[in-house]
Amino acid sequence: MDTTAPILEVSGYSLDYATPAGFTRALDGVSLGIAKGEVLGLVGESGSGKTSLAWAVMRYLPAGAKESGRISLAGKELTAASPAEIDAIRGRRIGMVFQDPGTSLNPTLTLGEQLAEVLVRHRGLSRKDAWAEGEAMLARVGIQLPAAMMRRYPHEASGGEKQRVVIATAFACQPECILFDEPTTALDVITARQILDLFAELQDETNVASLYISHDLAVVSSVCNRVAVIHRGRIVEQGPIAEVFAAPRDPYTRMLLAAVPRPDRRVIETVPEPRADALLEVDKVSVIYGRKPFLAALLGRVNTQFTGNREITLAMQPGEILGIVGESGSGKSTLARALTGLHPFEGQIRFGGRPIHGIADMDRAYRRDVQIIFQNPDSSLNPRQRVREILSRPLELYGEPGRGADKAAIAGLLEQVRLPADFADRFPHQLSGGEKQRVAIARAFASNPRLVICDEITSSLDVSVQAAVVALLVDLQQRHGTGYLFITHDLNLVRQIAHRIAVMYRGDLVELIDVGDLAAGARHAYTRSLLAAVPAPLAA
Amino acid sequence: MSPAYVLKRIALIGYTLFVVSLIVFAITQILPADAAVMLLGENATADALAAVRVQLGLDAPVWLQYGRWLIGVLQGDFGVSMRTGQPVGPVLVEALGRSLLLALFAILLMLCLAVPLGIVAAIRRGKATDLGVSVTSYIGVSVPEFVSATLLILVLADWLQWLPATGYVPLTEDFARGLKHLVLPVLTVSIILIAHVSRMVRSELVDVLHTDYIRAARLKGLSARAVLFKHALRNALLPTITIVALDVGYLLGGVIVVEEIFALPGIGRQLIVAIQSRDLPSIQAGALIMASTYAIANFLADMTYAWLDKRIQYG
Amino acid sequence: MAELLRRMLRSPQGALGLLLVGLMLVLVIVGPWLAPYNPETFTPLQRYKPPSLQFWLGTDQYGRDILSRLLYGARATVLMAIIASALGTLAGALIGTTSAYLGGRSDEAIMRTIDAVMSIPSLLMALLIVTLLGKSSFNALLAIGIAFTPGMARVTRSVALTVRKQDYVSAAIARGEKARYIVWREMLPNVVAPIVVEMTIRVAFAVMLFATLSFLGLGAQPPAPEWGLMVSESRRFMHLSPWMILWPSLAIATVAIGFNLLGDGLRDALNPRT
Amino acid sequence: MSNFDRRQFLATSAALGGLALNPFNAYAQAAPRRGGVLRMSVDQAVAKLNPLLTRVNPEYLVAELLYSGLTRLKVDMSAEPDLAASWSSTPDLLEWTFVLRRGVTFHDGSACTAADVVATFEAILDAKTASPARQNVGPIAKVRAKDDSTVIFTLSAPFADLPVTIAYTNAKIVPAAVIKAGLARLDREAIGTGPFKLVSFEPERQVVVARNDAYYDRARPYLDRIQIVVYPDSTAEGSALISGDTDMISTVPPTEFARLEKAPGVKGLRTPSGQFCNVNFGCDQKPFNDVRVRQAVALTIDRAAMVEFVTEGYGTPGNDTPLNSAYRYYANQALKKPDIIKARALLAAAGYPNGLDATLIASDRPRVRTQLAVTLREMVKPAGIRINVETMPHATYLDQVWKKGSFYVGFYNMQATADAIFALLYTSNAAWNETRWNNPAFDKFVNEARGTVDDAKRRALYAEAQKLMHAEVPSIIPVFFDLLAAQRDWVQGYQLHPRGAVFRLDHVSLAANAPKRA
Repeated sequence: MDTTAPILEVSGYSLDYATPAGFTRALDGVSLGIAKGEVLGLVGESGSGKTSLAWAVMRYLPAGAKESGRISLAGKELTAASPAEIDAIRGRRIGMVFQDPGTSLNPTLTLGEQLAEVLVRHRGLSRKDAWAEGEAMLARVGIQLPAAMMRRYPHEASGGEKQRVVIATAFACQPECILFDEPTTALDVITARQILDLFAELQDETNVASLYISHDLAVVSSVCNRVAVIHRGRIVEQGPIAEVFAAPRDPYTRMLLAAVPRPDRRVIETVPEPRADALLEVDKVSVIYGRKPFLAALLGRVNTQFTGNREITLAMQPGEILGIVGESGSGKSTLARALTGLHPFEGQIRFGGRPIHGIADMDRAYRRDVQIIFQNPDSSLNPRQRVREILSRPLELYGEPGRGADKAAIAGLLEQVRLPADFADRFPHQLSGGEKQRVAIARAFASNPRLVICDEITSSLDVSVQAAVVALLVDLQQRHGTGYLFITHDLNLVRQIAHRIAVMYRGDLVELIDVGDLAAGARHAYTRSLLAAVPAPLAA
Repeated sequence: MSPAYVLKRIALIGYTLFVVSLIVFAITQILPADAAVMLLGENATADALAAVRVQLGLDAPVWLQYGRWLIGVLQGDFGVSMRTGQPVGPVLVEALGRSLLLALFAILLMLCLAVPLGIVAAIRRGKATDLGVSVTSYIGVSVPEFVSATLLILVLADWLQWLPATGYVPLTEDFARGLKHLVLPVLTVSIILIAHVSRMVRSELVDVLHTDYIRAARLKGLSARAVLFKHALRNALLPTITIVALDVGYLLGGVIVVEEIFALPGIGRQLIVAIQSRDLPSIQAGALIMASTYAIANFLADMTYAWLDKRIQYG
Repeated sequence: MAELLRRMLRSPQGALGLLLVGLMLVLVIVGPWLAPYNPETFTPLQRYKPPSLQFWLGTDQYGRDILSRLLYGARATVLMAIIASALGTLAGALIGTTSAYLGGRSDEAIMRTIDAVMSIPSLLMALLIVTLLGKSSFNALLAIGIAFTPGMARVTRSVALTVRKQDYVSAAIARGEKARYIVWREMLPNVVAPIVVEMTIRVAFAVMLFATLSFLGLGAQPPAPEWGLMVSESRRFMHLSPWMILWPSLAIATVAIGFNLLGDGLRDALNPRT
Repeated sequence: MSNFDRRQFLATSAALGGLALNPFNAYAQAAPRRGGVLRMSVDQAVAKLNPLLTRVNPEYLVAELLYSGLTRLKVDMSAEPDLAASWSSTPDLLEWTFVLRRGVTFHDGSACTAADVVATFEAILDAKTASPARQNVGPIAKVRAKDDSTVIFTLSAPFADLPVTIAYTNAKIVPAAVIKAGLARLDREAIGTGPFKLVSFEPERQVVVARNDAYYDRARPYLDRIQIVVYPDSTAEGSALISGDTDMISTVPPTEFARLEKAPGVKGLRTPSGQFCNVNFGCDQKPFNDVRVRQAVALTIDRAAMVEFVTEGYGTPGNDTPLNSAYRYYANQALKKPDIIKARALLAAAGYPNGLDATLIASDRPRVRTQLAVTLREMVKPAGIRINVETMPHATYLDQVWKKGSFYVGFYNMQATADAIFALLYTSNAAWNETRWNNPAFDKFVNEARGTVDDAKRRALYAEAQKLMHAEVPSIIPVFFDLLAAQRDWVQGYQLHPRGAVFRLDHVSLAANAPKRA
């Protein structure tokens, strides 16, 4: 890899945002450089300032931002550049690919329009030529029928297609440098993989200098040459991937690396002893969304129904952790909702032997024994209730009477999830994401359930926090012998924690497999493509 | 937008009018005034009254009266005014025409002023211009029509003598005079609209300017004007369509007052007179016509919206 | 609450709105005690007086002190408007939440009907109701309340629906909570805020509606010191003494502005995005 | 006109018949200019076109333009010939003979003969027609045509005022054919003998009439057209006149008058009149069945102040009788002065030592009713009478309160004769017996008077009647209104008629400087 003068060079750059409370430091003495054809991974957790750096490079800073240091593009000092110059540089010499193609594309303009306009603006093409060029670009980024795609509106394209269009736009003017801001985070595993491959291709082909921002060390390790780890606005460590990941010098880096889920590092040793009487048996459970056809017809609607789950059948032993993986819309959460009586279902559930044919059959005992934890604690904790009330409810309902008021009991619950007792008086918005999720967990365990359904409970958390929460879950499982239905899209994570894995695809349960056998090679095609898509776990 | 959707919306209009007709008829049934007395006046003798009641079918049970009335309405026959003895339908339709003319001018004026104001306020957000616009709009929405109308008359008609105070002249009769007579009413009704809509446009645009795709457009190096006019406005103005339609309801309300003050013989004035003189058929027909106007306005708005907004699949 | 207040005071609208509305409420409470004269006594020799030291805002056609009438009228006007809006809000909230809770076809039916009712302009609705009930401030109050109901029902429903979708409600259901608890403890607290905002803004509208009804002779009746009535009465004396119409008009506008500002201020304060 | 006997009376009327050709005109001036379009504004819609059913002044105005009566009222409230060229009566005043003009035709070209007159009066007297004229044209028992041009009225009681009462606003002659076919036809079109023909009729907006070239008077009318435009808002109406948009305002509220007078090129018109507001007591219901209570209320009123408050000074104090100086047989009595002590005493005597509460109902049109009510409310306070004013729409008022209520405000135009107003409101058999006072003595005076020709005797009888009302207060009549109107100075020959319901626009002409209108 040639190490000529870097295309993008940031040196001693600091940035402060103006807030009502005064200035807060976002970036602190950041220095890095990216050479032609090089991919620098910028790794950090939320709030670390990685995106701020991107905005700084793009010269897209809020009014009242205070900065010092230098940012130069091929020797051109950007911090000093005039607005006109910046306009000429943006999109022409520096491209950017955004996190969520769903929101970064204008819903009322055709994809072609949004691609062509850049060409018109920066390469002075006529609309007609721009359009033709655009089609070529789309073909290049691997879109079948580019002509048709040009004419589509964002809502008519899939997430992957949209992201391809965004990438095409970024590369459209052959910029010297492109910033990628978590370009695959909003996508499904397999789509993400394809985007990453596309990225790699284009990268080799154009030799552009890329800054690849991500929280996912696995991804970074797979696409970048060098990595910079950013923490609280500071670059704590920087160097070639191999070196940094193999022998991290900074404690934070070490912590991060340790936190990354790795299938080879099982966090759960116990194996549930196979017993005759299963804890939970799901028998041909189907969930149908949408209104009844006849009314739909009445209202002149085409049949709006679709199937969320199609005849799912599986069984769980007491104390077992059953992982459920699948991309969004595969029906993971639907199953969870059916099992907790949040959505009517067809078929039969047997819990501890007791048959349950519908929500009506979910009696107090069942409610007590089956608890659910949701993905996003911000919405699963009532913002207008204090932690105390949130935790006291299950106690009221399922503990012996009057325990809801019992301070000690609540303190106990908090202690169980390693939160200080005085959190009882706080409101959710006074807690961090991880703390909120812990409260949610505490609430779930308040009724000593036998089965807890974890619906993507770590996906909104940072790696380090996720690790801690997982550890906590495992610990609780040891203590109470609770069974988990662990729903996630993170294959690595689930391979770490689950005993068996159920793979779902478009509402079907395509495969139910023992974790051990997974490495040996899955049988179902989809499972295999899923496994293939997951970025290779970090080398130890 | 599928034809099924259109049909559904039309069906809804039907339902709307049905409900309205029920409400209106119910209200007029309980009004504290004897229709027959209204018709004959204070000198009517008992037997005369009785005769009229039979003639009007007021002796029949209410539901039957409703049925008859509804059938009549469906055939375009709104009955005969109890004040003038004239058939209600044609009179009101003509009146509606005048009101719609007023409303049309008001909406045009509103669009010409409100949208630019809103845009300026939004892009100059927090600056003096923004403040100015929002202050004026706050005042605008907070002054009842009858007050603004009075002040306008006082200043423009009495002191400056630029415009005729009130009165209505059909454009067909004398175009120039007709227009002059329309200025003050149009101004009065549009004030609140302008104020309201400009605020809406502003806040919508401000929201849009905060979206990712606008940021993306900026970071693609597009010129500020391209970002504003090509990317932002389109999305900001879409919701305004619906708002304008909803304002039509308010407009119709305002029209009542304005027509009363400016002696503009539109539907609103007809209604006031009808209400004051307990002219039941006119009240019923008037209210029904107003409601349908509103319903249709919203229908059209929805259609336009569905047509313009590519995102929503109307099926 | 204190937090909310702080946020309100941060935005100019919020601050000004609070100030104006606060002032109005003070007048509503202590107005009558501040009034220098009896708002009803005629003074034959003091008619149509312009503002002076004796009569700060001048006198009206019967030689009544306008300031005193405004002060007494604050109650008739502001309080009425607030109560009317509250009434409409309450009824609307009830219908809205019920509709949202029932969901499905009953929800559809209710909402279609609400839409239908909404297609009658609120002023017309109020007019009809007042003519039906007979004209008086109280009936005007009822009328406005009723006229507001459908709109509020719509708002409440949409808010309730979004709340209904929140996971903490799902959690409560999964926990096997009773419907009562879910509606009252989990949903309501979160529904209230946006509805309060809507209501505040409606108060401004109510003040104007009241004035308009009185202007059309269907609201408060003489000799009540209701502001709208004062305006409509003084229109006829506009040329004898402009003051008579100026003051009550100003008062109405001020209240309306106050509540509009307060409403927007509240909205911003309650909205995390800003 | 003291010592007035019948011979003289007949002579006068005959003479008047002759006079009719050169118009009665206030400012004797050169021959009025012909042509032009007059735009006159009125404050209420012209809802009813049928002359037999008209009820409000704008409607009377239109009816008067389109139709003729047998006689019409001059500004001095005496009768002048209209369709009738002359008239006479038998000594006992029981039979009246009217001789019609010849060659008068209706707007549809058909001749207007005695048959039409008879048919019209029969229609008027028919209860089913429900014409206000029924109770106001006098005690007519029978109408018959002696020949094509002679109509004979047979009365049920001696009646001296027939030529005047027969000029009643609703007593307009319509074609017999139309009556036969059904009067409904007159709701939309006008077939009269009046000086103008109907061009267009839009109740809420305007009525346009054009000169009737076949009018019996070759000289009049002078105007080509008259546009009667409706202005519901008086302020706006005033502004329209000032801006020259209109030429005349039929009725100006006191509050506008001062401003209009000041305006350049505008002339304010004012005439004292018998138009009044009365506060009616239900003399058959508690508490007002007790005369002392009624007197007490009457004693609280400062009538001079009332004139100020209610009429802005454009009026005269009333004395609780419907007659004032504008009436021929007005009997001057000491004006009642406020006397709170006495009032309280009377109340106490009547059994209300600590005053009483009453609800005073006032309809919202015209506004002055409410004004009066509110003013009264303040004036009675010191006497411990607590009035709660309740206003309601006119329609509701007519339906629920009028002639039934126990305490409400009425409003009346001046009538042509003392008898007319008494018989309209206060006799036991009054058309609109608002007070149910039903005082035999009063009835006797009035009935006797109407059959008396001797002016002095008659005057005496009416004086008695007025004394009685003054004492017993069946209704309080605190103020009489001056009639107010306004016109541009290019309008000539218009004289404000105290009757309020009579306009005589056929005498009006436009000066050369009047704006040309289409």
